[in-house]
Amino acid sequence: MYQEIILDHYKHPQHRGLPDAFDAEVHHVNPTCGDEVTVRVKLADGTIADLGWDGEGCSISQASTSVMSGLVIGKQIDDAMALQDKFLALMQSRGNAELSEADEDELDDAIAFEGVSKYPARIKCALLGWMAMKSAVAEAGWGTSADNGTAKAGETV
Amino acid sequence: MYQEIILDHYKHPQHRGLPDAFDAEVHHVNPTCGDEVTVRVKLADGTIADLGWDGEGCSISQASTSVMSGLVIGKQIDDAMALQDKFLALMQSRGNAELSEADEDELDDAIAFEGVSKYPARIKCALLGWMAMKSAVAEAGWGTSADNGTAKAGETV
Amino acid sequence: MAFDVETVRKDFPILSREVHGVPLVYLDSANSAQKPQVVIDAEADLYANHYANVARAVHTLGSEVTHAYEGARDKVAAFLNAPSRDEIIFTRNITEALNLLAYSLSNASTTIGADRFRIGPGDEIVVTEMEHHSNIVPWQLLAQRTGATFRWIPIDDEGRLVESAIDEVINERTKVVSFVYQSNALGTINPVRRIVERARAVGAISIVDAAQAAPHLPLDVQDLGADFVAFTGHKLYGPTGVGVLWGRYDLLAQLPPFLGGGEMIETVDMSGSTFAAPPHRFEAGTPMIAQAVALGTAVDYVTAIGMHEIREHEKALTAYALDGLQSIDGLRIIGPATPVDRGATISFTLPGIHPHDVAQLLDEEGIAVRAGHHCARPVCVRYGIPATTRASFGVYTTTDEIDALVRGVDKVKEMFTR
Amino acid sequence: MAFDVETVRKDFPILSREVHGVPLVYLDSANSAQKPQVVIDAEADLYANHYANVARAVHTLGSEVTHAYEGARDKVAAFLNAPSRDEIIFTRNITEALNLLAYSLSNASTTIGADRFRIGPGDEIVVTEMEHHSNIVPWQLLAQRTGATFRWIPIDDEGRLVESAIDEVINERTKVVSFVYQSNALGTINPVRRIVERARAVGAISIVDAAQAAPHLPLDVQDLGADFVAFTGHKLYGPTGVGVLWGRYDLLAQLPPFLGGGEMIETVDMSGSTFAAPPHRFEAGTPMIAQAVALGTAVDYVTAIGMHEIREHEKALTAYALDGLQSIDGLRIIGPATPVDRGATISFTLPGIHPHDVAQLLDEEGIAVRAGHHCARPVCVRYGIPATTRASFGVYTTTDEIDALVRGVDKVKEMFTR
Ligand SMILES: Cc1ncc(COP(=O)(O)O)c(C=O)c1O
Ligand SMILES: Cc1ncc(COP(=O)(O)O)c(C=O)c1O
Repeated sequence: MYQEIILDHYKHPQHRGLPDAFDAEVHHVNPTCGDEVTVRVKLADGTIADLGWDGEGCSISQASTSVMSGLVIGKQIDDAMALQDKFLALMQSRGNAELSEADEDELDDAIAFEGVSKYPARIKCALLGWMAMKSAVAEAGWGTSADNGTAKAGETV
Repeated sequence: MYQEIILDHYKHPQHRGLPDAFDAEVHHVNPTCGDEVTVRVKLADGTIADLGWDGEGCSISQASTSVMSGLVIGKQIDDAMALQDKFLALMQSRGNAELSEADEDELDDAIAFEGVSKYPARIKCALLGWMAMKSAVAEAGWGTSADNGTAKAGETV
Repeated sequence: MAFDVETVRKDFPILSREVHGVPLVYLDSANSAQKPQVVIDAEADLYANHYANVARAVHTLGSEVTHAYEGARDKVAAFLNAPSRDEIIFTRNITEALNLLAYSLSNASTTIGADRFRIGPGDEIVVTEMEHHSNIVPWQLLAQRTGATFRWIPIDDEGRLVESAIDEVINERTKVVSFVYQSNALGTINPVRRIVERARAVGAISIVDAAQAAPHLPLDVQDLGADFVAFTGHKLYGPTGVGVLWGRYDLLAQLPPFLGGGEMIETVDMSGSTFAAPPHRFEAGTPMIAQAVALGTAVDYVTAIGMHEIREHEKALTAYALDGLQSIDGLRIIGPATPVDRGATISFTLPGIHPHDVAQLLDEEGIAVRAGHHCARPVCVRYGIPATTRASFGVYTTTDEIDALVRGVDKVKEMFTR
Repeated sequence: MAFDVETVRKDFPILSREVHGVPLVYLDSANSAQKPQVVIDAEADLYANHYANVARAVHTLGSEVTHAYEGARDKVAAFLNAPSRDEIIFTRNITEALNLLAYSLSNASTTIGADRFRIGPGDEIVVTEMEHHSNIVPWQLLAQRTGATFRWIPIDDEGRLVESAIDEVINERTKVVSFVYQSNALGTINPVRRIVERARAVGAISIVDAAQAAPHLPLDVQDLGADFVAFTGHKLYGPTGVGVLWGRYDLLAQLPPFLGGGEMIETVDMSGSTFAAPPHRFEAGTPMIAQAVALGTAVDYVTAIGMHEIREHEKALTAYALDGLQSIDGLRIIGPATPVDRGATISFTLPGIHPHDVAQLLDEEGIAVRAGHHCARPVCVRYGIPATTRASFGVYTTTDEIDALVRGVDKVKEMFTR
């Protein structure tokens, strides 16, 4: 599972750093392993106009956040949320995801995390940045505020 | 285990009835099955001069009380207590008592209860009358009053 | 699948045993059920091939065992038709499940934000007169801890709840109603929906003791409508050491924790701790891993046979046994004497013969029944008897075995009257 | 018997497993130990040949299973050198054992005659900074229920209790002192007698968490002198779902009950109930029968090898592993760095590499270690680290496996620095 992609993103994280202009900032912690991530987002015209992050933790959480940023910046918010759902489903697949080719294309580097889904203790690591992104978008005023992005699914794998 | 002896004592109990002259009366109940026995004793010259009882319950508890009365009436108290100890040991033997011939002679009809010792739930039934006798003797002022004859051993088989 | 009891019996290794030189006739399933080989193998296989601790590990064995354990939760959720797997809490047995609720409720008194569960003087806790001790004592102790009043719905001569008392005993002061679905002492099947509705109408929490229902009746928690439903694994052909508490998620989410320790926390600090979401909040420490997994296998086993098929099989046995036993002169059924709204558990007495003697003499014939108050002493008190003899049936019980029982009881009578 | 690790390994079926195509190297025994075949067979044999419910039954199977269950109690009593078998209480795990005490103590507030156990505002409950969550949270919750103050003995840089703090933190206000014998996070072995004596001197109850001691050190409750000692079965090569609480009989006899239900009662009446003598008072409901029996087998198993032999074997492994690991540049041992007064559990960190990554990469080599805070988060907080990687050894661990670990850690370092 430690594919080059993950180690590569870990060593060379994308969009790391907190932009000065932002609509919302959230800070998420995975209490079981101490992984932390802070995410700032800026929304514009129904898209995620900008996103930057800072964090600390294992290669999975940091690399996953890096991959996520690359994928969602510039996307329509609805599309980003749909992608988040896909990634969540991938993480809950216990290593048996059945992905269409379109899914694979869309998930891109995030496919590298499929193997993580076999390790219950690490699914939360992989989801950390994605959940923070979802929360930040909600915080910034998108969609129903009821969906506050707590890592419900990750909590109960 | 339902030897003739037990059924016989059950159908024709000995010393059943409560004598008017007595030094102590005790009432013991086995809460798990509702067996009850009341025992009255009269002591004289270091012996159990008289003992009578009344009771209700299964054949084991009633027959055992009947056998007990026949054995202890007229005995030196010390000897009766020693016999009580032997019977207790027999009941804790889980069907593997190693009795000397002298023991067998002394226990007499009480030997019939050896098979009961294999059935944890019934050991208390077999001990009920004996424990009541021991209590009654203590109540009547014999020996240390600390030993109040609660069925400790029977409680924890 | 057509139900065939002889095929079923082959799944249970112990049924080929002899007792006192005669084949075992096991009629004590309400006390604890025997185990099919698949359940025995499930535990053994886990230990021999996939064992580690759950949840915490990041290695392969830890992943395998966690999926097995959480997979069992999925199976139980499906078995109960629970809306969510997160509503399934593994406990040691149903006794612990009921105590968990009783303690979480009293913990509400000292937990911030748990006001809706607080119980105190003036409040009432309701059970019925036919409860198992495990559904009496936890509530008596809760009443003692909180100053609330402990009350109960009485039973009538036939072993049914006194219908007219339900609405009186459950009233505006009632905070908790905990009652048995099928009585282990009487066989009575209670009107669950009727009682749950009354509890809901007065704003009380409703709890169903399904220990004797789970092995015998199709269970659907959404259909029952109660707030909590619990059962115990060893009576459902599962291993000892595991039970289940199901609860509505919105209630579980607000309920204060019971046991504190590993796995039930969110974060621990010497200055204070926060707690995980359900179900983990209520599963402190290393769980009964292998036992939960094997309970999942037991659930698969009965589901494959079909709970409706089991119910029909046992209904027929019950009618047959009631007929057979009532043909014995003087024998008195304690509980409903007809097969209506009753399960495959039959208590009876014989005049002048103590149930202990009946059971022990039946044992000499290889027949295992239970004698005593069946941990429901108030039932015996109600009928003025010290104990009953109880025969109870399961998926593997045959009419031949019931014939053996009837013959055996006849013989006991003879010995005592000779 | 001469100790031979290769002979021992043959007893554990899982050790012949492969993971990712390489032989399993299981170095996570402090999390949960693997099971020898005899333990697996003990449960299976009980179910296949002698199963029924305990205590209540008067039939042959009931008698056989009750003797097996109570026989396990005798074995555990002998294992701990307990003065009486009635001092052995079977619980689900050590977490439940510690919660049992915490709840029985708060129940003393509403139980007549239990004054000596009452705890309230102004009283203090003491643990240490190196406790497992299971020995922290129950006491935090007890403090919350009673208004007492929760305190702890701090640890120093080497992972040992601050000796000078012991007499200050344990003082006349202290009612309970509960502490770990061997730390699961640090490997530290604490001075049990020293702390017990201080607790006794101030009139506090002393409780020893022997979860990590029972599998590794000869345990003698009379020698330790504490009031209560608890351990958990699954770490002692026994099944999941069973633990043990030992307590001095005179204390158990006065302690109010915890869980209410079947088997723990003397008599139940709707108007109130009375309770059985220990140990049954504390064993509500159908116990983990097969698991207790198999724990008895596990106790036989380690006793036959010899707890002293196990201790010597593991001491040698620990010295070997400390040397090997410390040869890795930058590796930091969290806990005592020398083999003195420490057990076969070694936590460490590597600069710039998260323990989760270390553990996962080791898993690729078939090596199972644990990464995280090991349910002792305050220890990580104390050393300012998010987590550690932990290797822990057992009766079946070899020096070859430790070599594999050291090689594996080296490789991980390389991958991350490349
Ligand atoms: C020192 C210590 N105490 C308590 C526990 C809790 O054990 P269990 O989860 O079996 O209750 C553990 C193990 O996890 C431990 O290492
Ligand atoms: C109706 C009922 N409730 C509760 C229990 C208690 O079950 P357990 O002992 O498994 O906790 C039983 C069985 O003994 C029962 O029949």
